[in-house]
Amino acid sequence: MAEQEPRVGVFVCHCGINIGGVVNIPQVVKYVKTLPNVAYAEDNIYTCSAEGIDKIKAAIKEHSLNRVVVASCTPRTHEPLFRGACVDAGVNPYLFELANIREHCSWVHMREPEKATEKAKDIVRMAVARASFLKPQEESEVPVDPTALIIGGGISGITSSLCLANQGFKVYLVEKEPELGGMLRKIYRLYPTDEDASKVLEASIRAVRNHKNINILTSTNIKSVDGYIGNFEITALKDNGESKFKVGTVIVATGAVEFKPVGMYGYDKYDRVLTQVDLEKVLQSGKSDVDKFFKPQRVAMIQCVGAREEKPPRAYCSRICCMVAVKNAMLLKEWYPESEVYIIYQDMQTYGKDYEEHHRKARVADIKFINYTKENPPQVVPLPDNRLRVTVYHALLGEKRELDCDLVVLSTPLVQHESARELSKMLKVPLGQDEFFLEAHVKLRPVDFATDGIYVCGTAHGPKDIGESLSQAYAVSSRAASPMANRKVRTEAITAVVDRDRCVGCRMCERLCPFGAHRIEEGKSTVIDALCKGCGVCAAACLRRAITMRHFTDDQIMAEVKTAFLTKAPTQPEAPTNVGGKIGE
Amino acid sequence: MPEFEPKIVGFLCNWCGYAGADLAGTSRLSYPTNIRIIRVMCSGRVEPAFILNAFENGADGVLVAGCHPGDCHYRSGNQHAEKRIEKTKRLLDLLGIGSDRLRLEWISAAEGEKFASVIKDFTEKLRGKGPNPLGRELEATPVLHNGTESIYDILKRTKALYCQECGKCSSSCPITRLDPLYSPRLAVEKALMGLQDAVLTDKGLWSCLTCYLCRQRCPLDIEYDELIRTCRAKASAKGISGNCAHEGVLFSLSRLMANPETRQNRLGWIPQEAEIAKTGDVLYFAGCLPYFNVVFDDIGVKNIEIAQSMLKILNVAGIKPVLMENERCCGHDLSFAGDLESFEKLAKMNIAEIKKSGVSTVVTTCPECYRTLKVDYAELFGAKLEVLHASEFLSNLIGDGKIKFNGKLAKKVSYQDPCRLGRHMGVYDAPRKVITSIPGVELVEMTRNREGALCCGVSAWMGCGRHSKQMQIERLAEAQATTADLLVTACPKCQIHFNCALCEKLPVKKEEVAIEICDLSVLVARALNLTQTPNMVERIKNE
Amino acid sequence: MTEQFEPRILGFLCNWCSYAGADLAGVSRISYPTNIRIIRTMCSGRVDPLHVLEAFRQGVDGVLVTGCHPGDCHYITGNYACEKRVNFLKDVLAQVGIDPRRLRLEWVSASEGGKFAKVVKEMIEEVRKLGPSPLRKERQEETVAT
Amino acid sequence: MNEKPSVLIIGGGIAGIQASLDLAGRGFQVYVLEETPTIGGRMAQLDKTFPTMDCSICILAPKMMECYRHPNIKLLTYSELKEVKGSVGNFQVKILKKPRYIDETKCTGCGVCAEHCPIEVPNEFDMNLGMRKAIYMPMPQAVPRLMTVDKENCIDCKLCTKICRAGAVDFTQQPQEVELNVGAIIIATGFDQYDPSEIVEYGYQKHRNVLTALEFERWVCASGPVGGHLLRPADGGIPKKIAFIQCVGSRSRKFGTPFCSSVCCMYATKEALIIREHAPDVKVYIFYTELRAFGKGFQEFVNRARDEYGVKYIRSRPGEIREEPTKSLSIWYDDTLTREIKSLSDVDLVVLCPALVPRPSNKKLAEIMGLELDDCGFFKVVHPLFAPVDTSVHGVYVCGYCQSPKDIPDSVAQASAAAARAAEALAMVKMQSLGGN
Repeated sequence: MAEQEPRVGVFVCHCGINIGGVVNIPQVVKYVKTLPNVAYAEDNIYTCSAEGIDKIKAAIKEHSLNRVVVASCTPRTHEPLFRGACVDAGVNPYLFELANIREHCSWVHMREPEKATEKAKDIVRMAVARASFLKPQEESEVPVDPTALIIGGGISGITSSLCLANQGFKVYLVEKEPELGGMLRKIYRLYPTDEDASKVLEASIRAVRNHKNINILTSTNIKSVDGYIGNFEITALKDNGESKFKVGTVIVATGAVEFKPVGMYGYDKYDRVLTQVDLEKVLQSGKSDVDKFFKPQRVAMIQCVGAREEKPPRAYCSRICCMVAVKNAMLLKEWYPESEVYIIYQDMQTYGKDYEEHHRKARVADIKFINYTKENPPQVVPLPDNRLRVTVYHALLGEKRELDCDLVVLSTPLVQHESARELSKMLKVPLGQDEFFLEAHVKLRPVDFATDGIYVCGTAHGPKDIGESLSQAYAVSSRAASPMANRKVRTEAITAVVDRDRCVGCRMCERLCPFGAHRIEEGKSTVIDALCKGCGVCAAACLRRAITMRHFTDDQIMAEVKTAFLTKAPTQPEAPTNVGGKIGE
Repeated sequence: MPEFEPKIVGFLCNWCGYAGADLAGTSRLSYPTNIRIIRVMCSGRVEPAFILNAFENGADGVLVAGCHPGDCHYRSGNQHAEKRIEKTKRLLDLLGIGSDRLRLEWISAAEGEKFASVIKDFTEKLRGKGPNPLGRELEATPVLHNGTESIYDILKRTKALYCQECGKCSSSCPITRLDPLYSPRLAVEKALMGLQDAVLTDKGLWSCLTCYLCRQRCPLDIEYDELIRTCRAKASAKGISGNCAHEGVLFSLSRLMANPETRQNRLGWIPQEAEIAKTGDVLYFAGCLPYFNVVFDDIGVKNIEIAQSMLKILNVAGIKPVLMENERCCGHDLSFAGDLESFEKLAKMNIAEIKKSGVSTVVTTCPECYRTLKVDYAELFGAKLEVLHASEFLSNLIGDGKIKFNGKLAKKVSYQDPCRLGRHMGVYDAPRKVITSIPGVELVEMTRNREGALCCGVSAWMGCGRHSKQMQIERLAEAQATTADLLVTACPKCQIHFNCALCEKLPVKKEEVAIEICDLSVLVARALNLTQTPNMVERIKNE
Repeated sequence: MTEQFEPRILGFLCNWCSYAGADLAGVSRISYPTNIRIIRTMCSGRVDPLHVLEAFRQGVDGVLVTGCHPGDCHYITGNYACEKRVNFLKDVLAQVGIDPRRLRLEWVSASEGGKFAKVVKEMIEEVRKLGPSPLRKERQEETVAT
Repeated sequence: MNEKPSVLIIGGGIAGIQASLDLAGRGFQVYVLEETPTIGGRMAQLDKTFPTMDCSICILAPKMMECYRHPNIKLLTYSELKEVKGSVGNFQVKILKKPRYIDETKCTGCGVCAEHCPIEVPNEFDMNLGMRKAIYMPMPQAVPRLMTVDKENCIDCKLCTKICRAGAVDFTQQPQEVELNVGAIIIATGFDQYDPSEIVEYGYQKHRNVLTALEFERWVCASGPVGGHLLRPADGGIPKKIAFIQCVGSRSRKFGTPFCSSVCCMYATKEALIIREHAPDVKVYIFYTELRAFGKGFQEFVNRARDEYGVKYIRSRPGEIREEPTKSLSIWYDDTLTREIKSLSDVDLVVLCPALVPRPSNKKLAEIMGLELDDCGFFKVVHPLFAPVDTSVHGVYVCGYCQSPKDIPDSVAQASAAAARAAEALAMVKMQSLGGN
């Protein structure tokens, strides 16, 4: 665009007495008028009032201003309001600057009016200097393909497929196994509702199969993922046959697997030592078959086997095992009322309402709970009659108990698939210490990745029960739907720009950027505006000074640096800083 | 029918009485065969409990023979014997067995003759009197599962299955704090692990005060007191029992009262001037005060004053209460000591009597009677009785202006919440209302009061020991620290136990603990100038 | 020095935590000396060594860089990058004969208005002790010269 | 309905905020109903959040602002729900907007009026530990940035009217009824804190050095009543020993509630860390019944607290807290793992972690909308596993703590889930209407 001389309009606000009561506003205005590039200056009681806004608009027209500085309060709350005024008067919003002389001046220097006034002058001068270097910015847009790829055909994947498909989005549901259903296929009954897992599963599988918007790819693996939000190119692999398709968003619902406690409590030595999932399989075969196998007299379930360990990856609590144990214990008790069922635990993780209630029911059903500590885990040794002797120190009772059991069940944690690491590289999204997928923000972005357009749900994100997995499955459906419903994403105006002549493709920026916004193409860095969040870490890091940050350019910041402390008002505008060479070069 | 042959149990001292009996033998002096002889080294060894036991087990008479005054091989044993026999005679009269069925004789080693004649004479007298009315047991059909309930069912019924093993009970229990070997939590957990024997043989089973503090605080409201009561029944069914205080005299008395044949003379305490009625609306259930009065007079507790004060107050309020000629022990202590069978008998007979009297309200001065009549009788035998504790009844009377205090009682007073009245029954305000309504009286609370009050250290006459004493001293010190002149309690047993502690050798300075203990109704009677009790504090000081 | 030397402190504040913290100091009327001037950057990770050095070249007596607490960064890791740079800068400053204590990095969250004020006070006092920046005189002459 | 689909969200806490941003972000018209003068809810009161120790307001405030600025979101703060009619795709809603006695178009939130207001009352936002004026803004980061006149405590001195240069104070304001037409409704009313004073043995409100967890959050928060200095409430002394007690009124069948609040073990751990960061020499004890660290990174967090910060975890629910003459406290407990009966004395501050309970006002909401509450007062869902956010009324969804105990991440996820279900339902309604003609 044609560079026109900056004509800065300055509006100094009294904010009632909040500023005016401390800072000598007229003096500031008088001073401001002496500054270079200032074409107009005035003061208002409340610049943010409807009246104040109108005066700004009027002044822009009247004095053909192309930069606006308001000296009042913090930009964090008021910038949008004043930018609005500029836009209405035909000035690009990024040509507006706020000088914060309230929060950072009048309110904190109430007892020193003179000094505060001096400081206010400096603050406004800095703003004016910066304003002179401001450039108009546009928030560009990237088109989004209203199609989602869902990796993993477990109950989470199935649920979010349905939710998205029902909203009219196309869905590719990719499952590496020949059958949909994932972990739920391995489970007999569900807690706390005591339903038959297979029945529930059938229903939802039928629903996805019959949905016109859902394209199911079983026995299929993802080979590669290229592109970025709105424009991913997927290559899928089905028995050596490749298929390629485009999607706008990617949802990771790959689930988790049960940890196999090899070498623990004789798991791989004695056939009467099972994991909970093994037990589920046994139970699935029905009571009559189990009777043929044996009628348990005494059963011991050991919690936290291979979980809550000293060191990662399995330092975590697997969240669901306690309820699984309670559920299966009660089932066994129901089938074999005469049997004794023990749950040997560290802390019963029966949180919330239903689970606590179930825990209580289990105790009433005479399931026996024995507390052990990490320092003093139970021992399992075989007996001649192929039963097993479980020796455990009941920490709360302070005595050793010996239980001769004909079945020992180990509650082991859910762990990440081996294949996950590969997928995380493919998608450029991180895994945590626990090897589960790591979300953008533990608190407020539980199902997003830092990289836009990619989401995670269910046990791929960490152990959780069905209800929690489905909450997340629906959650990702909402998160992914936004860009797809809009058919586009707005990109930040404040983004990095790479000067390809200076860039040597050292990949420093690519390494630093947590959002994957820098991609190296033909040995040079390119910024994907759709992904850049505008923090400027790369710009500050670039040794060739090839990266500039829009709206926070070196010129703009330097202008502030130089004008922060001046004993007398400068007569010339600040010259652009030469940022050609690197320090020490 | 054949002539009645009385059964006589003879306790003979080794040096005189027994030797005398031998001499009778060597001199071939014949006497009736009715006596069975038990040798003791000294007549001083013979306890009231032995004698009561003999009668419980069907003896028609008991003979105690010792050395002549001054001749005692152990100097003064026979003097103690005399005192005890005296006491026991009074109890026998109350029970309606009759003091003449008990005989104390001085028989020296030289008095074979005398021995023989005493036997003859006693046998004849007893033959004349006829058999001990309480001799024969009557069969009752018990509704209470006396030890038949399974541990699991007990745990279920008392909600102990909900236990979260959180330890709130054990960190509250006053006994556990003194004796970590006992802990409500561990008791429950053993039971949960199905360790039946461990539970029933555990000494701790008998240390519990059933003071309800653990239950009060238990987040799951586990009925620990009930759990203990049932387990004790189960244990005693297995022949296990704890050690009972006072050699079980009080249990014997209760068991004897459980006999339908019993015809007591328990109303002797009623003052001449007092007015009582045969029928009416209000029944005053005095409980075992007349017996306590005998058993504990040696520690200077005049328990009967409680009853007398109450009666006078009622009269002042224009009420002529009904008193039951043959009122029986409510059974509270037996039930908490594991003898549910006798408890059931007592309960049924009391219920019948009360129903018969046709009263609309029953008033008790004892919180244990109160709980038992109001809760247990209702829950276990479906007897819906309108029962009020004295504190409630009095505060109503005061509220209705039926009792007016003229004149002040300038006393600083602290109040001991009895476990049964407070935590068991939730009565905290009534007694306080009564106290504060007395002109001049200032109520100062101890740090642990109401729900958190500390028990007096013994309940159901079980296992009074070191820890009980410690608790009593601790509590008395707490009371003394309030600078109160009086420690008022609404339970005769608190009064007994605190006084008992004060009578023994104190581990601390007297002035730190020596506070006068006074029952609520006695306090009210005093405020109405109806009575005057000797001041405990004085008594101790000049000991 | 006869009259009290008033240090000039330049502050780089990240938009999300520290700038908000400074705002809170204002809202809560927690006063601190006027010696500081504030430059807002989106992230402490934007602060370029060059900016800091330029500030010293301009004759400021101290530079304060503040960002979100570790783990709080709005841009996930910007503050870590910043921390590295500040450490590197301290070495550089030492080499060019500027006391590294004139450069200070602090984590100030949006709820720590009090802390912000405290940090500013401390910094001013510390720099006051250190006396004027050695580059200050030259700079003033420069300005006079132009 | 050919204009853009709209959703009413009841509750302006983090769950409500998340749901509204999700829906507004995809072009829905969203109304956020909040009964207090500001959105932000409970999370705004927290000092930090576990397990990342994020400063709570730092990460929340931008989202609050985003809500406020979003062209598709209308905030109805200081308002209550009066009536709901109709069905999915077309609910008619009546809302009562309580008078702020402030002209929202004029007020700049500068707060000068509050400085001059003569009336001081306890500030609910600070759990009544701090004070506010009768004309006030609940917190510095309040959204919207508007003053509110608390008429109950106002003495009509009209000083604010005189002082306000913007002329924003308006005592003539009346309650006004707002009528909306929305396609779906999302409920996110969050939780209240159980009042543990009935658990007498812990002496809450009797012993001054006993606080509840939420009180403690405000007490140590840098923007709280004592500027984030760690002090003894009784005398402002410097604490050396602080203890937390878990399950106060939760997992209980007598006082409080039968359920587990799910978050206490973790926030206690977090608060313990906050203390150690404030004052590394303070000894911190956490009395727990069962240590529930089941969330992502929680167990690791607890390990860090125990091993690196030396927080002492004791498996016990103490029997009683006694106050010493010095106002220090002693805690009687049974260390269930060693079976020792002990008392921890000279404790300067005890923080009770009370049950977090669904809001009593849920009852009224349920009546208005014909929804079911469970025995504890949580909103019932159709199926806890397979319809975790669907209520019995089609088109009405529930998320956050008011559905069942949960922490912030689970609430946020569930909020997005509710948003998705609402969008899904409205999409299907639309398809049907299209299919119709």
